[in-house]
Amino acid sequence: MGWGDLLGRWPVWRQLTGADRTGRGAAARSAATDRLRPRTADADRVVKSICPYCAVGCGQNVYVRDGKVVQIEGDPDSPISRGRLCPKGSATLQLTTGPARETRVLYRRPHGTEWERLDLDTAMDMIADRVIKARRDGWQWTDDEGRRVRRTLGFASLGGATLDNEENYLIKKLFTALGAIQIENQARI
Amino acid sequence: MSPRRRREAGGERPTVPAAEFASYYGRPVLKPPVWRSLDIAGYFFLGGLAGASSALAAGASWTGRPVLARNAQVAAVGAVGLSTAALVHDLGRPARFGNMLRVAKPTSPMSVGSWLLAAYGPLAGAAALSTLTGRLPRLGRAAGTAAAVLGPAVAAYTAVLIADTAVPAWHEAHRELPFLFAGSAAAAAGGLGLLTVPPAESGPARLLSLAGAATELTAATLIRRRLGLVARPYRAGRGGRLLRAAEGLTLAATAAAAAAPRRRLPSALAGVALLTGSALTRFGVFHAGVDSARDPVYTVRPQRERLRARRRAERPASAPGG
Amino acid sequence: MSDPAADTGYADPPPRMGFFTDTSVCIGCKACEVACKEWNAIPEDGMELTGMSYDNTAGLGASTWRHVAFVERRGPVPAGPGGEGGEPSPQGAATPGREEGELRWLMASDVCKHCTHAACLDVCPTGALFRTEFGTVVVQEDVCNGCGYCIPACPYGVIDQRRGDGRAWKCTLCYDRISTGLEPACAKACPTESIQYGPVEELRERAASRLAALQEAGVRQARLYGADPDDGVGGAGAFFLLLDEPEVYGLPPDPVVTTRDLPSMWRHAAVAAAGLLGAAVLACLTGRRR
Amino acid sequence: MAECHPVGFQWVMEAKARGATVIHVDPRFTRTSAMADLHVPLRAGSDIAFLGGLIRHVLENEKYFREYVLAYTNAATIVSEEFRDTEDLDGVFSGLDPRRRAYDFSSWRYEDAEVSAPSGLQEMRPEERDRVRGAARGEKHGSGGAEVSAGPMRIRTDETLRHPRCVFQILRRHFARYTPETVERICGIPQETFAKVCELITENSGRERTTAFVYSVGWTQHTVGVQYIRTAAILQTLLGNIGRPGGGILALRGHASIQGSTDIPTLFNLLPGYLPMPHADRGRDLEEYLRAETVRKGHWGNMRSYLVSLLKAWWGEAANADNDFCFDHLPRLTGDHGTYRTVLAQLDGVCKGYFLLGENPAVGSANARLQRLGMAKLDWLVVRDFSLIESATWWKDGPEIETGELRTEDIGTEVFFLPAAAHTEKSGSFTNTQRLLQWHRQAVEPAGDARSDLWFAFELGRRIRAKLADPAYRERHGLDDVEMDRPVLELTWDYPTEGRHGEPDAEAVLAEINGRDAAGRPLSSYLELRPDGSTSCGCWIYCGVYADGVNQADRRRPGSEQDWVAAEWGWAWPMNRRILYNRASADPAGRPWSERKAYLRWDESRRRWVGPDVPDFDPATPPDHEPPPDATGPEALSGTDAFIMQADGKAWLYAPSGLVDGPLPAHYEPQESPFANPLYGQRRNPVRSLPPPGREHFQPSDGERGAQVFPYVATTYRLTEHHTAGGMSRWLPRLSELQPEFFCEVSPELARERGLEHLGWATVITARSAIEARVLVTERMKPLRVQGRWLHQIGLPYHWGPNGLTTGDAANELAHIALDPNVHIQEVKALACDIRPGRRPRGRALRELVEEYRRRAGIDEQTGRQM
Repeated sequence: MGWGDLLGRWPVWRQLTGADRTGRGAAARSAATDRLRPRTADADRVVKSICPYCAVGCGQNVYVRDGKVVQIEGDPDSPISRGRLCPKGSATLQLTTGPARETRVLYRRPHGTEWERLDLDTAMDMIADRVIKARRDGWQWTDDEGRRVRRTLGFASLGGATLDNEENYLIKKLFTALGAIQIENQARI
Repeated sequence: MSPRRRREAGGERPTVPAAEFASYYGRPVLKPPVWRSLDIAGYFFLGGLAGASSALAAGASWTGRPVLARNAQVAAVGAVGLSTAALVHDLGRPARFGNMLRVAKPTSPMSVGSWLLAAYGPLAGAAALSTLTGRLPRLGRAAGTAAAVLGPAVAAYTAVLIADTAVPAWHEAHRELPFLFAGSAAAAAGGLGLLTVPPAESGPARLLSLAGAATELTAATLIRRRLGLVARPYRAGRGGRLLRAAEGLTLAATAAAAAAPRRRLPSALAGVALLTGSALTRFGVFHAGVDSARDPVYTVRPQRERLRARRRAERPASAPGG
Repeated sequence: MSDPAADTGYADPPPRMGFFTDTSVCIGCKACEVACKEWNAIPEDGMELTGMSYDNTAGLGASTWRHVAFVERRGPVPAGPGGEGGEPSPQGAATPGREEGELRWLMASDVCKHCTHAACLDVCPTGALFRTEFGTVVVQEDVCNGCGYCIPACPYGVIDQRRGDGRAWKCTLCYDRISTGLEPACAKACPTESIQYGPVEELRERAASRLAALQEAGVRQARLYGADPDDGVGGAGAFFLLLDEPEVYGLPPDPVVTTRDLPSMWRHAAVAAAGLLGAAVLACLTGRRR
Repeated sequence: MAECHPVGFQWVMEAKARGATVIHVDPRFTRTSAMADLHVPLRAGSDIAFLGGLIRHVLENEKYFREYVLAYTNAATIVSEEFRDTEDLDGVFSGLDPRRRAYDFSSWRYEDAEVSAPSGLQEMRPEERDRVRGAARGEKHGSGGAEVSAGPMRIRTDETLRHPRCVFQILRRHFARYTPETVERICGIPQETFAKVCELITENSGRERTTAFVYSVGWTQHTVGVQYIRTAAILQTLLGNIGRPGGGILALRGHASIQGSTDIPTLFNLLPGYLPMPHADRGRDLEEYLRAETVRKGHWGNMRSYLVSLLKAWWGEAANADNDFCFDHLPRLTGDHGTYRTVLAQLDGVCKGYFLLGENPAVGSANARLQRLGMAKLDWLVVRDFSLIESATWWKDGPEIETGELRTEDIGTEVFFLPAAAHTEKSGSFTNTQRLLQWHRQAVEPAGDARSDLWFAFELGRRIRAKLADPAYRERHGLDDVEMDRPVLELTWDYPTEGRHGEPDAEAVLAEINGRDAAGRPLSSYLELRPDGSTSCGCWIYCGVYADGVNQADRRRPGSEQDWVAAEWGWAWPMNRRILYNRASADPAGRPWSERKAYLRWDESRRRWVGPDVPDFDPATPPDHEPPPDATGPEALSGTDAFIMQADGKAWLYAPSGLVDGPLPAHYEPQESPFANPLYGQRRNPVRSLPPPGREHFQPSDGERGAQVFPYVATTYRLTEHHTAGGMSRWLPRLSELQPEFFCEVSPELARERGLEHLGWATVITARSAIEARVLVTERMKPLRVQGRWLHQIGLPYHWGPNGLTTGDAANELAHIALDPNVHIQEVKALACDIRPGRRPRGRALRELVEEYRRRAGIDEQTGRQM
């Protein structure tokens, strides 16, 4: 790079030689400013999504770059939301990518005072064992009046109003097949 | 009415009944300056001292007062050096000090000041260096002359720098502040002369300080008279207290300097008082400005009155035809 | 009035872009605040319960570029159903000991005004603040050295220094987004179109007709703020429809760009400086004579 | 609505800009009130009186839409002679058994409806009925009405509406006492304000105009919640505002897929598509179940097809006609097994394991302390969430640890915290509040151990099945009852997986939900479902969402390229209908009631119903169609039976069955109220659901000793800036900084009365607990004049708990678990309480304070339990 180039990048020089004499506009621009682009413009993909908060069901566009979500904003195509989002919807990027997300399994043993680490596979296996046992311990073929009930009261589940239909379907299907009936969600609350 | 409504900002209450004054939970409309007072008011003082000293030095040099000239030159270069350091210290990103010369903006007193300092500092330095080393005397003299021409600008531009803000107490005083600052600078430079130069050569310093003090006191009086509500921070609060102290010192110093022109100790004491008074003036002005920015009444009420006056003036004009 | 972009060295600039914030339809949801922060990756700005109604943001600043004000205030009835205004609401009267008039909960999303004559930009010594081709006013974060001058210069108290960072920050009107034709994050999120983005000329027309419609409906308190090109800042690029006096929302009633008086300041300073020089010279000359 | 559904509120603002009038009825002055033309503050818990007053106004002033009412409602239907109204019985209906605290509702039936029919509730012994009732039967009507008659329909009507026992006249008599004076006394709404509401609503209803009602949990969370909505339904039906554009009663639900989680219910009493879970008393086999649950007319008549298709979806090849399609694989109910009962079962040591899947009951459920005490008795607890919510950490730092009621070392509960995947990390569908299924696509893989709940359920099932199928495992664990495990082992549980973590393919699950024909092809509508096992379908109302093998929920034709109904965005159940019962948008002859409100019309030339929406009616059935007398199911519907899910094809002004607490709504005071019921001697809902004594304390109400100890009414709610129990908001700086602390809202008058200071602290106390909150004194809270006294109400946003970036006490600590008897939802919208300045005591002193209040109010095990 020659001195001429360097000089040409000096805003004072541009002031003297260009139209922006007072140095308040074009002459004052930095190289970084000239390079400025919205991060959405460099996204590899725009994934169509739906806001996870309330039940209005606003459309969201999820911008992904290098395997990371870099921006989430309203989907203008949605006839429900027309691209708009409320403060919660607007905070979805932080919800999904913020530091508050836990990404590791934690385990508290009975009477334990602190969390411990556990790998996911072990945790799933332990949970499966516990479900089998609790189910069996709480099993009823008949109730106290002798009516056939074929069920277990040994375990219960609460949750699902923020989950997908497919997830609720599998939860209901599995737990019902296990004979559990205390399957509930936020809709009751 | 809930307790928080109409709660006004802390500090002094305006004299006008509060009922007609609305604000947003008493919060300031403006953002008060984030400048640190020691850095920036200090910079104003030192810049003024330097600039006026350069002028005095040149005059002394031309009129054959080598000690005064030398001391003033040294004071100028020391003050400008310190003031530049204060300025850099106050930056949020000191490493980017160089960006001050990225553009040259007549609309920005700070840009103008930066270029001024960039020119003045080396000149003042060259002048002092030449005097101290005795080398390149002609160049030194030319530099000193140039510094003398730029010096007063360095002393006065800082008034524009603060007046060119939305801070009510500063902006509304934009006519007087340059005189206040120039006068204060003169008083300080004179004071330094009185302090450091034997009576034999300190005559110009005394005269300059007297002229400066008179200008400063006049400008301050004018500000308080003319600014109405917005003058209040110059009277009350921290700014007011500092300014009162400054004026007291300046008056005392003037009296001392005038009464005993040939005696070293009173002169020196007068010099100290003048320097201190000058510094306190800048700190006072600084704080008066900050206080006026913090209380929304100084922003809202004058604007509201201006609007009312304009409406009154407009109404008859637009009346014909309904 | 002249085009600020053309005045600052842009040949053939696009239309000047800005915001029209219609506070009469603001529901105070603060989506603008969050969307702005998400897009611009602005840090958290304090977790204090202010007691200022539902406003815990308190004001614009270095880390808050949109701020929703909440004002609980008694006033005349806005539009009555069917358009008749001013009629006292049946619910207003019943509580003894309270002031007359219907309780209004005013909400307004404040933002940088992107003034035609922008003091922050005028006084910036580094050129960090500059005028874009869209006529907006933006800080270049790679240039700003945190001198802080822009902060007291702003007549609206918008721009501020971010602690720990040292630089000055404010709304960029999403310069990166609008450069590629996107709308600013806040305007895009706003559920009720209280924040409208577009060419300033068009927005001014829209604002005028909205004002007319509201006044027709009896909302006598409605007024535009910052839409007049002849005001003290030459008109704002981001202007508002308010339902009360500007100061009620924390806005200055008659802001003036400080640099309007700069020539006069320079004149006074020149006289003062000349006087100082003259005084110094004169003092020396006088002293000699003695 | 502006407060909790801001983006939905854009349409209200748009309507307002076009001249609509917005009325906001709420104890509080919210962001919605700020935008409304008229804000009507009322006493929390008094809405039935308010709506009842409107109904009376409509009836007395002949403001109802007569043609609509005659054509589409049961106004003309004659009710049984045995029926006695609250008018006659001082606040209760006929059939109340005070001992069992339950209604026998046989007397509520239509005249001549066959009571001796071979099935249904009518035939049961009273004890059986109670149990079935307890099982939240009413909720099965999430997509349609209940049975009125088991035999062929012979409904007596009087088209002149003059018969003293016709529904219309019963209605008139029933609501006669809901005068404006009464409304004022009960609700605290001045008569002139009420008159304004009456005028606005009636002026904006009829042929040319419609009025819409929008509600949320402010209506449901009461001991008479279902009847709140019933009252609105009566009003809207009288005004002709159902099935028409701009009309309706719109539930604004608060979670992305809370509608979906009711449709495909993780609810104890339902199977997918609002099919009731079998009950031990009426579900011994498939035939008995169908006899008990099927109605003769309307689309519920095809229940066998729906259920058999579901059983085929779940048990595939194993399900066939010979084994009742594995009907016996389904567990049976014997009563209420809702979430609050589950907590009691945990306390009783019956329920030993608990899954919390994106739910935070330690903050979000009523009587949060009880929730935590229940969890402390578990063997194990699995929490799946984004962050360490209170329900995951109560054993360590919960409020009971602080009060000393629990000691960490003593708690035996094993806790698994499993990080959940976010919506951006998985594909799937949400069903929004207007029954619209919308697909969200996976953007990235979840990080670390985070997984979708789809993965979790699939993986858990896979592991359990593998273990149960492993003889060594069975041997080791003594699992000798093979029959017990057959339903799990025979379950169809084979989904393709994809991605780094082997996530099940959600679209494959959606395809199963949609259903397939015998050849495995996707079905396109529930009309194709067959009772013979040749079709499978995981949720009959969702049948068609995967029509033609295309994910219809993922349709994204931009709204700007469609008409205002936007039928090609997502997919609404049933059959992509956007407005339910839209046949009612046209007059009996098939012409729109007005051009202004045109929606569907009968096109004689094409012999079809046409309009921008899918007709909620057989598209080829002409308006003049009369069904053959022996027809059943959908074939029994006439050309004017617009309410096709109803057993008589009519909208019900009077509900002869389906509700356990009365065929008509009546104003009852909340469980705990500082006021008496001025309307009836019966104070509270006589059949409200109460927990058994010993687990919870209730407060005395007005007229009872000690009632004055709790003189104020608290109501809980949400803020725009937070989400429910805070799991998705209190951990985010963006949202937390906007509402950084728990506060209570009080009026300046209450602040004066109790010495509360703005931004100071206050302690709010009930018989359950005491919580502290910062005080916001605001004129938005308005004292109301109720029964001659000033009532102060206290607003409590319920988002907070001890964890997260912004913390505070949970408002739900204060709430009790007296429930609505139909749906078992708690009453957190109207709680009597006390408030005093200052912070609450810490440690043991907190419980002592509550004890002191109980003593002062004379509270014992029986307080508040009177019928």
